[in-house]
Amino acid sequence: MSAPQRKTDIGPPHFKQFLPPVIQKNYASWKYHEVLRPGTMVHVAESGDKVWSVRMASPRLISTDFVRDVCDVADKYCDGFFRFTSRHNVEFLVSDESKVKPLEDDLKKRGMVMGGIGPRVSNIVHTQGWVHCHSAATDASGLVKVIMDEFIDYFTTKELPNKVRFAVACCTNMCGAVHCSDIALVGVHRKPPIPDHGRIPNMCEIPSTIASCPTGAISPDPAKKSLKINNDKCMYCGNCYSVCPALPISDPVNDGVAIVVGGKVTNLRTAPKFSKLVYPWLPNNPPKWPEVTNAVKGILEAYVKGAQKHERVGEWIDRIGWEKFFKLTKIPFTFQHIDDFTFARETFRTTAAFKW
Amino acid sequence: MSAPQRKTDIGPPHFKQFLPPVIQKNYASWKYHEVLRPGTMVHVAESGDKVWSVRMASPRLISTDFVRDVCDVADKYCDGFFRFTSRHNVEFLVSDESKVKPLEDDLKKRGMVMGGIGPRVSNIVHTQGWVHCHSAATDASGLVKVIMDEFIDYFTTKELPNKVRFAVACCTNMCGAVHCSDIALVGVHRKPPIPDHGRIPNMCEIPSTIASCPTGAISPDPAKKSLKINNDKCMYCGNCYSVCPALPISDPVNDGVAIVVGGKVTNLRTAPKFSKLVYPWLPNNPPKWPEVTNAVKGILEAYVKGAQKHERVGEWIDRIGWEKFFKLTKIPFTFQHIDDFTFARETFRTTAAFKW
Amino acid sequence: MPKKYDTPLLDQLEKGSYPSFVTEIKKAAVKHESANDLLGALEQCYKDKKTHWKHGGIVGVRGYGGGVIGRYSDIPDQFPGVAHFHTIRINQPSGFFYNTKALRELMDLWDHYGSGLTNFHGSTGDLVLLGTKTENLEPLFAEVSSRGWDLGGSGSAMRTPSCCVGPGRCEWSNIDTLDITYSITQEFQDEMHRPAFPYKYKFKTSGCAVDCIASIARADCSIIGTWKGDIRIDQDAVKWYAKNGMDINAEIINRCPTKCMSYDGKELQIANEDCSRCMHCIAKMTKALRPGKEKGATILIGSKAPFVVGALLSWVVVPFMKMEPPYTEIKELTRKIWEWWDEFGKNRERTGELIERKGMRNFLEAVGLDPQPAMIREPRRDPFYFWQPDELK
Amino acid sequence: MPKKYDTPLLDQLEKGSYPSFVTEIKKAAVKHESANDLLGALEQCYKDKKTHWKHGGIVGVRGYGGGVIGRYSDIPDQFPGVAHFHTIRINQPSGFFYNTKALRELMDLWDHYGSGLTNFHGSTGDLVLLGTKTENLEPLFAEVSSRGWDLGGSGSAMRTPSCCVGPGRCEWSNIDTLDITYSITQEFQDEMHRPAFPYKYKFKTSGCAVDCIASIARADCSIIGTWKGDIRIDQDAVKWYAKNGMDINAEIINRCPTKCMSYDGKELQIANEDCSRCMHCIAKMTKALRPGKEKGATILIGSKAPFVVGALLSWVVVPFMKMEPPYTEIKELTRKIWEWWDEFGKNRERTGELIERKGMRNFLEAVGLDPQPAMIREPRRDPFYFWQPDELK
Ligand code: SRM
Ligand code: SRM
Ligand code: SRM
Ligand code: SRM
Ligand code: SF4
Ligand code: SF4
Ligand code: SF4
Ligand code: SF4
Ligand code: SF4
Ligand code: SF4
Ligand code: SF4
Ligand code: SF4
Repeated sequence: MSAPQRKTDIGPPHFKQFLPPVIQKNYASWKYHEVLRPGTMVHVAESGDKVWSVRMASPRLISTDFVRDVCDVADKYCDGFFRFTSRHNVEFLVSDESKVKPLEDDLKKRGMVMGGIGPRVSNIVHTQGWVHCHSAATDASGLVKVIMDEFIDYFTTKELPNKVRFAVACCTNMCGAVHCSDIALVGVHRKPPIPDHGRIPNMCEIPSTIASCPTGAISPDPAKKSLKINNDKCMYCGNCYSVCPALPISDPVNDGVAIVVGGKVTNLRTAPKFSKLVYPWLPNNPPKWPEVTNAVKGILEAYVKGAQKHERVGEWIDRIGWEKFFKLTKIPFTFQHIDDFTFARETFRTTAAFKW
Repeated sequence: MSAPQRKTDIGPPHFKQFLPPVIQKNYASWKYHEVLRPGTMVHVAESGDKVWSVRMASPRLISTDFVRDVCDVADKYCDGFFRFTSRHNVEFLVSDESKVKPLEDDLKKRGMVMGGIGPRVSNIVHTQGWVHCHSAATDASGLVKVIMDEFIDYFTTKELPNKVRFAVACCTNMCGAVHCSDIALVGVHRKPPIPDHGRIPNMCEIPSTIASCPTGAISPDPAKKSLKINNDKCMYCGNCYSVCPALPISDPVNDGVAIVVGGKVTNLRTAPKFSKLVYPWLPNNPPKWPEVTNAVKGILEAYVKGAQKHERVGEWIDRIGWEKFFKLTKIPFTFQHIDDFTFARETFRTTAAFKW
Repeated sequence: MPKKYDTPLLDQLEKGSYPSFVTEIKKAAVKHESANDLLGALEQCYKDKKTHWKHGGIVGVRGYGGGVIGRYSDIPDQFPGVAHFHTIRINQPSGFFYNTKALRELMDLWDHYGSGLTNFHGSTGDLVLLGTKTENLEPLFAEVSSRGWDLGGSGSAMRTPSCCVGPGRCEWSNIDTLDITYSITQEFQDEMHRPAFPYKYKFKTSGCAVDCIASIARADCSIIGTWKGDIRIDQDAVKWYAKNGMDINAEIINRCPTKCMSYDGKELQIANEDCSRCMHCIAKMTKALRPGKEKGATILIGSKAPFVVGALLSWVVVPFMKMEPPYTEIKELTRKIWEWWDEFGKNRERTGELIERKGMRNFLEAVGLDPQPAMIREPRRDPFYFWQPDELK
Repeated sequence: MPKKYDTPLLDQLEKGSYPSFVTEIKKAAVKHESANDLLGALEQCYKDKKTHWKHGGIVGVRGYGGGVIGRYSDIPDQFPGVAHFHTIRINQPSGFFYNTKALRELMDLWDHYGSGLTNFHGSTGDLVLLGTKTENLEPLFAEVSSRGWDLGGSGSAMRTPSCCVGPGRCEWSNIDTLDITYSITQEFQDEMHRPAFPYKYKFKTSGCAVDCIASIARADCSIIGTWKGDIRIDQDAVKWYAKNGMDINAEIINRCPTKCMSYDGKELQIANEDCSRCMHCIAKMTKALRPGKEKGATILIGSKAPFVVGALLSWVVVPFMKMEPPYTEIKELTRKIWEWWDEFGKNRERTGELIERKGMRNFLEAVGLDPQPAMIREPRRDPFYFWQPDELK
C-alpha cells in the first residue's frame, strides 16, 4: 500500500453515520424500556418503534478476528450496526423483533455469553496490567477473567439486590474506576522503591519526582545528583516511579492485590461514594489468584445475604455499619484499615454509638 | 483575719458531703423521671423515693449575694442542698413533695425564672467577653442576655421540636461549645493583626507564634527581630494574638459576630455534629445586637416551622439539605460559606442530586 | 460603695425577663470598688466596641503553676479598681453539688478578698472567682485551701475534670461519673497544678451517650458510660406510652438509627445485636426502656476547639472499659498517653492533633491498644498504607 | 505463525465460561509475531509475578504530542517481537457506536501495521490499538486519518471525551450526550493533540444522574444532564407496577432520599420542590415516571484517581446550564478554567487539586461564577475565612 494523504485534527468520525436507522429516527424520543432476559432488553420510542439490545460479554482485550466475528453477526441481524457499552460489552441493536431470538441462538452457538443487564454483575472496568504497563503491581486481564468465571451466573442468570460493579486496576494510578466501585481490586506494592543512582541524574527530573510523593518521603541527594527516599515515610504508592523510571518498586514477593469495596457512581438514593479498604493485601498468585477470588466471594455472598432490594454494596454497608461488616465477613481488621492519609481524621469514629 | 494553714494538692471537696440525703440513699438507683412543668421534674428511685428538681435560670456571672439568695432558698426547701447544671442553671433538689409548690412560688416572688427542662431552650454556654478577656471580638454576657430575653418563652413555657442548645464564644478560641451547638454565636475579626515591632522581640516567642497560624501567614522578620504577616494568607482568626500579645487584631468597625448552626453533642439518633457557618458576619451593635437577635430568630422560627418532633436543628437541616435551608431562611449565600480550610474538599457537593 | 459611672448602655441590659448579669455586677458594686470599676470599664467596651483587657502576665500562688488567670486593664488610669483583675479557678465538686454552709463561707471569703463576682461555673467546670488583685492571691488561697477547696487547672496542664450528674440523679448512668471525676482529679493533682505538658488536657465524663457534659466535643479524654447486653423492656410501660398518645412508630421506631426496633401496636421488639446504644429510644421512653446490665464506658480521645487544624470531636480508642474503683485501667492508659504526647507533642499541640499528625497506628501501638473497627467510621479510601518489616515476607 | 512458547499458566485462563483474553492473544498470534511474543512475555510475567515492561520513551506521529503510548520490553532479547510495543489511541465515535464497514477497514489496517490486538475500549474511552513498532506509526496514522479517524489524547492534554449512549437509546437522557461529546472534541482538537497543560484534562458526559459513563468519578469536567420542573407521573402505569408485584412503598417511597414521595395504594405523589433528582424512582419505574421538561446539565469539576492528594469526585460548579448547540457556554467556561489552571497549576497538578489548593473562591471568581448553596454539601465548620477589601468597612 502506498500511504494516502494524512490528515490531522479531524477528530473522530461523526457518530451519526454509525447510528442504526431506528435510532436515527427515534433519536432522543425514547419512552421506556423493559428487561426481557439477562442479556436482552427492549427500548420503546414515543413513535412506538422498538429497538432490542442484546448484550454480549467481551474480554475487552480482543483480536481483530473477534471484531470481525462481531461484525458478521451485526451484518446478519442488525443491518451492520452495533455498539460497545461503557463497560466494554458488545450490544447488538435489533430493530426487527423476529431477528432477536435467532441472534441470541447464533451467539450461543458461537460460544458467546450474554447477560449483565439489570441487577447483575457486568463486565469489569479494568486496565493493562502485565499485558502492557510498566507500572503494574499485578495483572488486570487475568484477575478479570477469574472473577468473571467465578461469578458468571450473576452475569448470565441470577439476580442480585442491585447492580454490582467490579473494577480492577493494576497499580494505584487506578486507571479503572476502582475508587468508586462496589468491589474493586488494585495492585499494590509493599516496599519502598530502590533508587538507581546511576540512572536518576539522566532520566529523572528531580523537583517533579519530589513533588510526586504524597507523603513527602523523597528529598534531593545533591552529592549523587540523585534522590533519597526516607523509608519510614514511604507507603509504596509507586507514584514516584510513574514520574521517574529509575525508582523501580516492583517486588514479586511483596506486591499483591488489595480489595476495596462499597463505592458507587450513580446518584440514585445516595451520593456517589468512594470505595474503602477491606483487604490491604492478598498475594499475587497467578494465574488463578485463589486468595483473591475467595475473598471477593465472601464479600459478595455476605452482600447477597444481607442487602435489601435496590441496595448497592456501599448502601448495605452504610446501613449495617462497618463494624458489622467486618464481623459478618470475618475479615481481619488491621492497622492498615485505619486511615493515616489526607482525611484520616474524618474517618475516625467520633460517636459513642456503634455496634458491638 | 490572720491567714490559716494553707494546703496544696488536696483537690476539690468530696462530692458526697454535698449530696442531699435522698440522693445519698438512692445513689445510682434511679428508675425513671417525669417532666412536670418546664422548670420542674421528678426522678423516681428503685426504692420508690422521689426527688423533685426545680430549675432556675442564672446569668452565670453572679454576685456573692445571688449565691446567698440561692442558699436561703435551699435552706428553706432543700435541707441546704442544691446544684448547678452543666449549663449554669440552678437546680433545687426537693425530697418532700409538699415543698415543691411553695418553692416555686417563692422563686416567682423573688422574680426568678424557672424552665429549660424538656424540648426547650436552656441557658447558654458562654464565655468571658468584654467582662474579662483580652481576646474578645464581642461580648458574651450581653449577647446571652439579649438572646435569652428574646426566647424566654421557649425557656419558661413553649415547646420546641427538641432541645435547642445555644452557645456564645467571644472569639474563635471558642471557650464555649460553639463548634457543636444547635445555634451559636462567635466573635470574629476581619482584618489581619498589626505587628507591634517594638514589643514583639521582648514579648513573643517567634517560633511558637509562627506555628500558631493555621494558614502559615506568619514568617520571621529577622532584620527587625520581629514577625511579618502575609495579609493575603491571613484569615483573622486571632490565634497568633493568643500567643503573642504584640499582634493586636481587634477593630471596632470590622469585628463582629458570626452565626454557626446545626451542631449537636448527643449520640441520640445521629452522630455528634459540628456546627456550620450561616452568617459570616453581623455587626457588633451593643448593647442589643439587633441584627444578631433577628438573625437567630429567623433561624429558630424556620426550625420550629419545619422540623419534625425530636429533630435537632442539625438533623432538620440534614433532612432538608443545606440548599433548602438557605432558601427557607433567605440567608444570603456568600464565598465565606464555601470552605477553604483543612477539609474543604469534603464539603463540596460531589453529587448531581440536590434541590433547586 | 456609691455609684461611680453612668452606664446607659449596660442599663438597657437590665430590662427583659431573663436575669441580668449587669444587675449582678451592680449588686457587687455596692460593696466592691473593683466591681464598680468593672461596670465602668465594661460600659467603655460597649461604647468602643472593643475589649479593654490586656494579656495576663504570669500570676499565681506559691508552688502552683496554674489556677489563676492574670488580667490587666489597658486603661488602668481610668479604672484603677480593675487595673489588676485576676480570676481564680476553684475546682468545683463533682456534679456541681453544694451545700449552703460551704458556699456561704466561700462567698464571705470572696467578698473579703475579691470583687464579689463569680461564675457558676466556667465552661470547663471550675467555680470561677472573678477578679482580684495580685496581693490577695496568697491569703485567699490560704483561706480557701484550709477549708478544703483547691485550685483548678490552667495553662499547659491537666484541666479541671468535670462530669454530668450521673448516678446522683439520673436513671441512665452506666458509671459513677462523680466518683470517676473525683478519683481522676485526686490522682493527677501534680499534673493539674504544675503545668508540664505540651498543652492543656481535659477530662469530661458522662454517664451515657446522651452526654450531658458535652464530653465528646470538649475533652481530650471523653469517658462515656455504656452497656453490653439487651435493652430491658417493660411492655406494660410501652402500652402506657401508647395510651398516653405517643406515636411509637413515628417517634421511636422510625427514628432508631439502626432500624433495629419494631412495634406491632402491642409489643416493642429490639434486635439488640444491631443496636448502637444511641440512647434515643431509652431517653424518649424512660419508663419502658432501660440500658443493658453489663456496665462500662467507651473512651474517646481528642476533642477540642478549632485551633490550629480545625475543631475536633473525640474518637473512640477503647470501645468498652470496665469502670470500677480505683479506675486503674483509665489511669494507666492516661499515663501512657501523656508519656507519648510528652515525647512527641509540639508546644501547643493537643493530644488529638498529635494523633492526627503521627497517625493512629503510632498512637495505638505506643499506648498498647489493638486496632478495632469500632475505632473508625469507615476504613481508609486511598490504598496507600504502611507495613512494618515483620508484616512482610 | 506457529506457536513459539509454552504457556501453561496462561492456558489455565482459557478455561471457564467467560471469554478469554488469552484466547484472543492466541488468535492474533496466529498472524502476528508480536502477539506471539506477547504471549511469551506475558507468561514470563505470570511466572515472575512482575511486569516486564519499561517506561515508554516519547514516540508519536508528526505534529502530534500525544495519542501514542510508547512501550518497551525489559527483556527484548527474549521477546524481540515486543521489543517495542506501542499502543495507539484512536478517538472512538461518541457513544461507542460503529458500523461494520468502518470497523472491518480499521481491523484490516491494524492487522497490517500492528499486533492484531485491541482494546474496545480503553477506560478513558479510546479505541486502543495495542502494540506496534515505532516505524509503523506514521504509515498507520496516514491510513487511518485518511479514512476519517484521528488519534485520542495522552500526556498533559485534553483527553478523549466520552459519554453514555444518551439520546441514542435511553429514555432518560436530558441532553444530547453524543453531540456534546463530538462538539467538544472537535472544538478542542489542538488542546488534545498538542499537550500544553499542567496535566491531563478529561471530559465525560452523562445524560442523567444515573451517570452510566461514571463521569463524576473520572472526569476533570463531568457534564450530567438534569431537568427543572415536575416529574411527570403516569398513574395508570403506577397501577401497572403495583399489579405486577412491586412493593411501591418499600422499593420506591421509602428509598427516596428526600422523602418527598407518597403513595396511598392508589396515587403516587411527589413534592417536586423537595426532589433532588436522584433518579431512583424514575429508574425503577420507567414506565410510570419521567423527568421534568426543562432540560439542561449540571457541570461538576475535579474528579480523578488518588494521586497525589487522594481520589476526588467531581463537585458542582454550575448547578444548571442549558445545553444547546453550539454549546458556547460550556466551551467558554472550559477556556476560562484552562486559562486559570495554566496560570497557576503546577506540573502534574490536576484542575481539582488546584481548586483545592487555591480555594474555591479564587477559582469561581477567576471563571466568573457566583457562589451558590448547590456547590456545597454543607457550609464550612470552622469560623475562619477571608474577606476582600471591598467587603469591609
Ligand atoms: C449501556 C450502558 C450505557 C452505555 O452508554 O454504555 C448503560 C445502560 C443502562 N443503564 Fe447504566 N449503563 C451502563 C453503565 C452504567 C454505569 C457505569 C459503570 O458501570 O461504570 C453505572 C454506574 C454504576 C455505579 O454506580 O457504580 C450505571 C448505573 C445504572 C443504574 C443505577 C443502579 C443503581 O440503582 O445504583 C441504572 C438504573 C437501574 O438499574 O435501575 C442504570 C440503568 C441503565 C439503563 C436501564 C438505562 C436505559 O433506560 O437505557 C440501561 C440498561 C441497564 C442495564 O444494563 O441494566 N444504570 N450504568 C452501560 C452498560 C455497561 C455494561 O455493559 O454493563
Ligand atoms: C442537668 C443536666 C445534667 C447535669 O449534669 O447538669 C441534664 C439533665 C438531663 N438531661 Fe441532658 N442535661 C444537661 C445537659 C445536657 C447537654 C449538654 C449541653 O447542653 O451542653 C446535652 C447535649 C446537648 C447537645 O446535643 O448539644 C443534653 C442532652 C440531653 C438529651 C438529648 C436530646 C436530644 O434528643 O438530642 C436528653 C434526652 C431527651 O431530652 O430526651 C437529655 C436528658 C436529660 C435528663 C432527662 C436525664 C435524666 O433522666 O435525668 C435530664 C433532664 C432533662 C432536661 O433538662 O430536659 N439531655 N443534656 C444538664 C442540664 C443543662 C441545663 O441546665 O439545661
Ligand atoms: C474562663 C473560660 C471561659 C468561660 O467564661 O467559662 C475560658 C477562658 C479563656 N480561655 Fe478557654 N476558657 C474556658 C473554657 C474553654 C473551653 C471549654 C471547656 O473546657 O469545656 C474550651 C474549648 C475546649 C478546648 O479545650 O479545646 C476553651 C478553649 C480555649 C482555647 C483554644 C484551645 C485549643 O486547643 O484550640 C484557648 C487558647 C489558648 O489556650 O491559648 C483558650 C484560652 C482562654 C483564655 C485563657 C485566653 C487566653 O488566651 O489567655 C481565657 C481567659 C479568659 C479570662 O480572661 O478569664 N481557651 N476554653 C473557661 C474556663 C473556665 C473554667 O475553668 O471552668
Ligand atoms: C490505557 C489505560 C488503561 C486501560 O487499559 O484502559 C491507561 C493506561 C495508563 N495510564 Fe491511565 N489509563 C487509562 C485510563 C485512566 C483512567 C480512567 C479514565 O480516564 O476514565 C484514569 C483515572 C481517572 C483519572 O484521570 O484520574 C487513569 C489514571 C492514570 C494516572 C493517575 C492520574 C492522576 O491524576 O492521579 C496515571 C499516572 C500518570 O498520569 O502518570 C495514568 C497513567 C497511565 C499510563 C500512561 C502509565 C504511565 O505512567 O506511563 C498507562 C499506560 C498503560 C499502557 O502501557 O498502555 N493513568 N487512567 C486507559 C486509557 C485508555 C484510553 O485512552 O481509553
Ligand atoms: S493502573 Fe497502573 S499499572 Fe494499570 S494501566 Fe494504569 S498506570 Fe498502568
Ligand atoms: S513509592 Fe510513593 S510514598 Fe514511596 S517514595 Fe515513591 S511516591 Fe513517595
Ligand atoms: S472565647 Fe476567646 S475571648 Fe472568649 S473567653 Fe475564650 S479566649 Fe477569651
Ligand atoms: S490572625 Fe490567624 S491567620 Fe492571621 S496571621 Fe494571626 S494566626 Fe495567622
Ligand atoms: S449523660 Fe446520661 S447519665 Fe449523665 S445526666 Fe445525661 S442522661 Fe444522665
Ligand atoms: S438505643 Fe438507639 S440504636 Fe438502640 S434500639 Fe434504641 S434507638 Fe435504636
Ligand atoms: S446516564 Fe442516564 S441518560 Fe445516560 S445511559 Fe445512563 S440512564 Fe441513560
Ligand atoms: S428522583 Fe429521587 S429524590 Fe426525586 S422523587 Fe424520585 S426518588 Fe425522590
